[in-house]
Amino acid sequence: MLGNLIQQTVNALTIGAIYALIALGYTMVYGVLRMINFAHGEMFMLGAYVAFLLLTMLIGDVGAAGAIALTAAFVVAIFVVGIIGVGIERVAYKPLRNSTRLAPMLSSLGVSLSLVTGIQILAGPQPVAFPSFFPSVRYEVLGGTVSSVQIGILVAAFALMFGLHFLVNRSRIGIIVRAVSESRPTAQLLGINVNGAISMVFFVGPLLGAAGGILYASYYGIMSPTMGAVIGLKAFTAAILGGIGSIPGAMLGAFILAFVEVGGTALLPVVTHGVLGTEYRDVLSFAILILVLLVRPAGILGEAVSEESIVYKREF
Amino acid sequence: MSAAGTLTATRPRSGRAVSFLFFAIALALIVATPFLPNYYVRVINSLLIYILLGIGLNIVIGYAGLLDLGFVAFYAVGAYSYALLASPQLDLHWPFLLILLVAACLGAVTGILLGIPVLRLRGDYLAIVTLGFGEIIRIIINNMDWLTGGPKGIARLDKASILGIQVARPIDFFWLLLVTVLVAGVLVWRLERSILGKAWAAIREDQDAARGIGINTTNAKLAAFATSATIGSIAGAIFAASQRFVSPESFTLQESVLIVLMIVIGGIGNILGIVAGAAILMLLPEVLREFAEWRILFLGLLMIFLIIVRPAGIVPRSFGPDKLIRRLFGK
Amino acid sequence: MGKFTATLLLGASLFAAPAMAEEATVGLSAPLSGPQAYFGTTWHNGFKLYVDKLNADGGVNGVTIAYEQEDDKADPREGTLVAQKFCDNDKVVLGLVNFNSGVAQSTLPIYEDCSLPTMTFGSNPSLTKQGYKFMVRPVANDLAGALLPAEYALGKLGAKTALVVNDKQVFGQGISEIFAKNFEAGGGKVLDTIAVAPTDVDFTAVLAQIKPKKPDVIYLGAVMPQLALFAKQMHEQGISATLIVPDGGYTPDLIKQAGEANIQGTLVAIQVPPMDASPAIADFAKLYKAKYGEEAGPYSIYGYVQGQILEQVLKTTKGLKREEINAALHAVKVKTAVGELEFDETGELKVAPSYLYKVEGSDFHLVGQK
Amino acid sequence: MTLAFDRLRKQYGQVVAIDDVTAAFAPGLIHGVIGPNGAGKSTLINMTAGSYSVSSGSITLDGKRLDTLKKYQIANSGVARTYQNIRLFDQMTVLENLEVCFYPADAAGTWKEVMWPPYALARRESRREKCMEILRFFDLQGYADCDAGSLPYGRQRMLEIARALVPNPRVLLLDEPAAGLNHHETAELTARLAAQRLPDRITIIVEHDMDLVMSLCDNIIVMHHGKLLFQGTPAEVQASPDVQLAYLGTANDIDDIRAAAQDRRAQLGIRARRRS
Amino acid sequence: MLGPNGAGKTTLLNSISGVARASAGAIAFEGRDITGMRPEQVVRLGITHCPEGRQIFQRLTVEENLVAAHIGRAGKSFEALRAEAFDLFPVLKERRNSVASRMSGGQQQMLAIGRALMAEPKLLMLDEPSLGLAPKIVHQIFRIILDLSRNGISILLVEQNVQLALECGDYAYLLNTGKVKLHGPAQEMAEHSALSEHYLGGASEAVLHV
Repeated sequence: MLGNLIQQTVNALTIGAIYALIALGYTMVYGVLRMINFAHGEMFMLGAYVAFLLLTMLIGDVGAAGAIALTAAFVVAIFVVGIIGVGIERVAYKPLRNSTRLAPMLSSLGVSLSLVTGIQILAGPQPVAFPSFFPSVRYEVLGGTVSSVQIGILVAAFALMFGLHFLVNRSRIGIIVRAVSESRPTAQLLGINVNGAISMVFFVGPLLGAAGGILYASYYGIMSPTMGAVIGLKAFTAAILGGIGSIPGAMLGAFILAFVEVGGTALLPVVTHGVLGTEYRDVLSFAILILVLLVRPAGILGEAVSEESIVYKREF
Repeated sequence: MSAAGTLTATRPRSGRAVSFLFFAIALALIVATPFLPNYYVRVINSLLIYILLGIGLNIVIGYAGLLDLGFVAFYAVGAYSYALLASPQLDLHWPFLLILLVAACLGAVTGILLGIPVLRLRGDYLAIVTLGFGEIIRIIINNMDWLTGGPKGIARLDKASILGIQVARPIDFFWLLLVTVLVAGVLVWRLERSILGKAWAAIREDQDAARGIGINTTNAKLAAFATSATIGSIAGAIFAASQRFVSPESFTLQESVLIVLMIVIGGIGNILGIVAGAAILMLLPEVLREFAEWRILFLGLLMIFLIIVRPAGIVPRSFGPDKLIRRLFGK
Repeated sequence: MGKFTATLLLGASLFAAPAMAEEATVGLSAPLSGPQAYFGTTWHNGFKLYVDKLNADGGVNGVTIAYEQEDDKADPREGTLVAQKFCDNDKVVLGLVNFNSGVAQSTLPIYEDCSLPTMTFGSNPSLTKQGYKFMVRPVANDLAGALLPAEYALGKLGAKTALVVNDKQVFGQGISEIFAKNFEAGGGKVLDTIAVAPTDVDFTAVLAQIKPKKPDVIYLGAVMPQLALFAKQMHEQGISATLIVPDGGYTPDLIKQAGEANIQGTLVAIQVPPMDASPAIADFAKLYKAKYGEEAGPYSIYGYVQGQILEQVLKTTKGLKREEINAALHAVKVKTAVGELEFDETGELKVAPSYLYKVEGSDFHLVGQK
Repeated sequence: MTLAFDRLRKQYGQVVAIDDVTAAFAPGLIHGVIGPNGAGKSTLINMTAGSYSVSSGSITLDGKRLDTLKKYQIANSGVARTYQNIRLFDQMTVLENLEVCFYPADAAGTWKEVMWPPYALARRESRREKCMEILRFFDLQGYADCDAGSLPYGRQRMLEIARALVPNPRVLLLDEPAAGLNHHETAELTARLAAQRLPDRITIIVEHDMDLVMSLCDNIIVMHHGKLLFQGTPAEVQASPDVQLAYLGTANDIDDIRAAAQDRRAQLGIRARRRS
Repeated sequence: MLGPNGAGKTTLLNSISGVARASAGAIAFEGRDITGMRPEQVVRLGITHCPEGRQIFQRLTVEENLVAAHIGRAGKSFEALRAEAFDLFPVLKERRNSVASRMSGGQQQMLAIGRALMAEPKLLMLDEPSLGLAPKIVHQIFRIILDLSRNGISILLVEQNVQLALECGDYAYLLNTGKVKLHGPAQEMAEHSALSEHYLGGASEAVLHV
């Protein structure tokens, strides 16, 4: 029983860490531009593919890649995807910055569709095996099984999240980004380079997403062109649950969602005496999301903006 | 906002030419369809179903300004109404028109039931919650095997017949769909011009000010959800009758997103825009069928291009059916 | 761009070359884009391989075979459009259609309405029970596909308990239900049936549920890449039950994606004989690699076999009308690369071969057949 | 039979925006609310119209509690308002901006309108006629088919007031109606508002333009730091030393600053002189 | 610069700082045409706009607010400027690590001015610094404004508190409905009867000479 509990906790933490890395990208872009970037799931996918491509160029036989080559590919790939993210913003979203709110969102849908299909054409539609960072070693902890890969993912994800926390809360870049996200006009008035700050966000968000993608591909051992769609939706749900626009919210939302999913799988059949099986897990996740939003319409850590204090004109 | 404003000023002369072109193409299609091979009729039928869905969803998105990403749920409600009431699944074989009525009512009820909890939410939060509802409905359908057949779906649906006339061939469905689309289009257009339509517009423009002039925004929004769901449900019932097989695969999130895209690319809040959007998103992939995956890439890039060039859609909101008629026959 | 030019040239050639002798057109429909494209294309390639060979030899009794290949995206709506396209085209006299049972469900009524005979690939048993007169299924259905592994588990492995996992899709759920029935009929006990979402990639939570139940075998009714993911995570979570998977797992990707160490001993049931089972099959494998530059896909051999069936049909048919082809198709009795095939009155194979493989090292080894 | 505030209070966290305001507004009169920025004038309007919740105290109209009602119910009890920042329905035409105010009355007939064109036509005609009348009163008839958002600023102000008048409200709340208007427009506005003075209408104007307030209002309330500082006729208000202080500061403060300012001038060697 | 709400004062400041674009006419600063420059260029030239309603970054700490305004500037180091600001506003030093939204209105106004000083302005434009503040605090703010001026910073002050503004200012403009109605040396303006009419609608001249 205890073993099972530990097992499930570690499982949930691992999934939550990956969700969090992606949710952060959604929430940062939203914080600064009030825009849902539907192409963000594809940054996750691109991370894995770029890393794979680098490995192929680096050592030829990807299957035999060692930890050092992988780490090198990891670092380069996330930066490459970050730059791709900045480029996409310039081409597909910047022209729409003063347009309706729906326009950049749908433009991002177009970007997402193009990227998935582009990769399908270039790399083939079928899933591809992805090498693991370290040999999978299993540890028995009080009856639960924890694999070295899970530990690795947790360490890497938390390191990145800590890095982001440092960047946002301690660095000058972070101050600028937060200033721009709070009020673009005021930031402009103070002579802050608003475009630079937005580019920064579109660099860091995809970078984290790509990191999530590589960790994910390495954890599960495969990647596919459509891998961003499902996990992107989950991460987006997590970001909304935590309160979109809030960085701690995204992380909290991601872990809550992961625990709900794991808990749903483990407990749904037991609690409902088999009436609702594990197949209703996603229903549970969405139901909890809806309940949370009914109580807190702006998510758990989101700032509830009263309608009277801000003039809401048409959204699209 | 200002971008949308400038688009309202369409130059009358080119507008007239465009009107005639639009009208001529539509008329030519309607006249020619009975003589086309069945494959083309099926493509046009599928186009008409999407136009019908677009008309329904547009009420919520275009008129009332609420981003609904779970519209496909209502489509599913309608489709499964037909599948359950006219198939060996429950061994019920109700007449088509009766089922259509039941589907419409069920759609309205689900619309209101889903609407009540979500209407406090705004914008993106509303979007994700409606998306969640859409997914919940799909998952439930996929898992209630005893009723819906689960992933296997329901096969061998009855052939539909209206007052003794069998509706089974693609061309029969073409006429059925054409009439439905026209009736729904006219009614919805009249609804938009009614006092309720004005109230929706007010809510879309400024919800707080709308309350300030005495509009019960909750009721008005529920009315939007209910009408939109009714149309979606009717479209679902006709879809099921023409496909004679339903399965949860037809009601995924992508389907909802596709309809939203159709509306936005075509011209949000405008029935003519929906026709244009549906034509682009449905016909283009069919025309480019040869190119397999390249066609989807092309579609994605075209989407980005169209939205950047015309963020308010191909047909501006102001160029509605009334203007079309005035341009065609008027002074 | 190259494809575009190719299409233009193809169009031009159609106009340029008037049909000299008689020609029979076959409509091919399967997922050619999206995640299942690999199965669709390699299956069709097997068919094209045989037909091209026939045409090169001057056709069958002077009749050459043309084919029109369309993408159904594994989507029922696309499938019906393609079906209608074939129906409308009078030249099409036979359909080689629909990899997915779900798509076949919605296209079969259309083919039936226009009397176009089809060789359907969807393996759901219910397809042949709906009274369609114009279809045959030249491949074992899931009833057969899930019988052999159940017998093997009970008999050879001595398994007493099984746990069934399915992906709540038509194929996965259907075949795992049949396995469970066969397993219980043979005296085994099914401990539990667990459903996962078709989009799931993480099974750790499910596996943690399974672990304390300690089943002897786990039957996983799903498709790739879930099969590989499940196998990998199952091993990592320290579950030692024997994993049995259906035909989707019969691909080198299973071993590559799961990792060789994680997949050892896994059983794969499929209707396909091993590539070295007979000289005819070995021959086919060589030809395929020579023509397409890659190993044959899991269903390529069936495409090839369908070509052989078609050859026999053209030999015995009275004419090239759809009805005549249909009659010949239902009456066909032909020796193919996978053995002698003939259909019963519902269009089902009278004797459907099925095979069971075990993963050993980086290869599949035949451990049973029926 | 009046609009009455009873010990009204509004608090945001620690900040008290309105502090124990009790006042009554009689029908047939135009009431002005003045005071320095941040004194809580707009908050009063927003609470009356239901845009802000009331922290404690009550608002009653003809003895009926308003503060417990929802915003649209308050509007339907006869309270109409304009906003400090104009809030029109920008992408609806001028006429539609007014027409939509008939929704509370006509909503029940929507389906009849959709199904029976002659009825729809008749309803629309009758609505349009009433709206055009109001538009003509504000000299806006020429803009009837323009998008409201495209109107010049001054016309938008007028349109917002016109919209508030459509349901013939019992209480009319105007939040800085003259802000941003030029002299001519302000005069026009003053005249129009004077003409809308009805025996049973309570008009409340929050305004900085003293010309308008002093010439139009029958009764003036002066707010200062969330409290009611003074209430009286325009003449009384102008004569009140308290009011002058609130607007212009106390003698001591000024003396202090004056000293500092002179000190600075002395240091920088500036004399009060005309610059070239 | 004086005038009622909506007179166009804020618009004027916005055109100077480059946030809004002038439809016609030109703006010159130190003999240089700055019409149509982007805000960051204007700031670099030494014009800082301290907007109405303070507009400090509520979610940032005091220190971060100051940093945000200094990033990308040449000239004095942040530490030096911060020290100057802390000298001027000791309360900011006390609360340097608290989140700005927790501070009182007066403290926020001080932060807003302190933040504007991070750009080492030659011209500081203050839009209604007394808005919503208690008289005592207003008083304090104005003394600081005088101090700034003494340190050689030109000040363009938009204010509703006429009396204070005229006492402190050297030269005044009265704006209404987008036009300059009156202008002149502050002390002359204070005696002008038209001014009092604008504020109290025909009040006696005596009001201004309390």
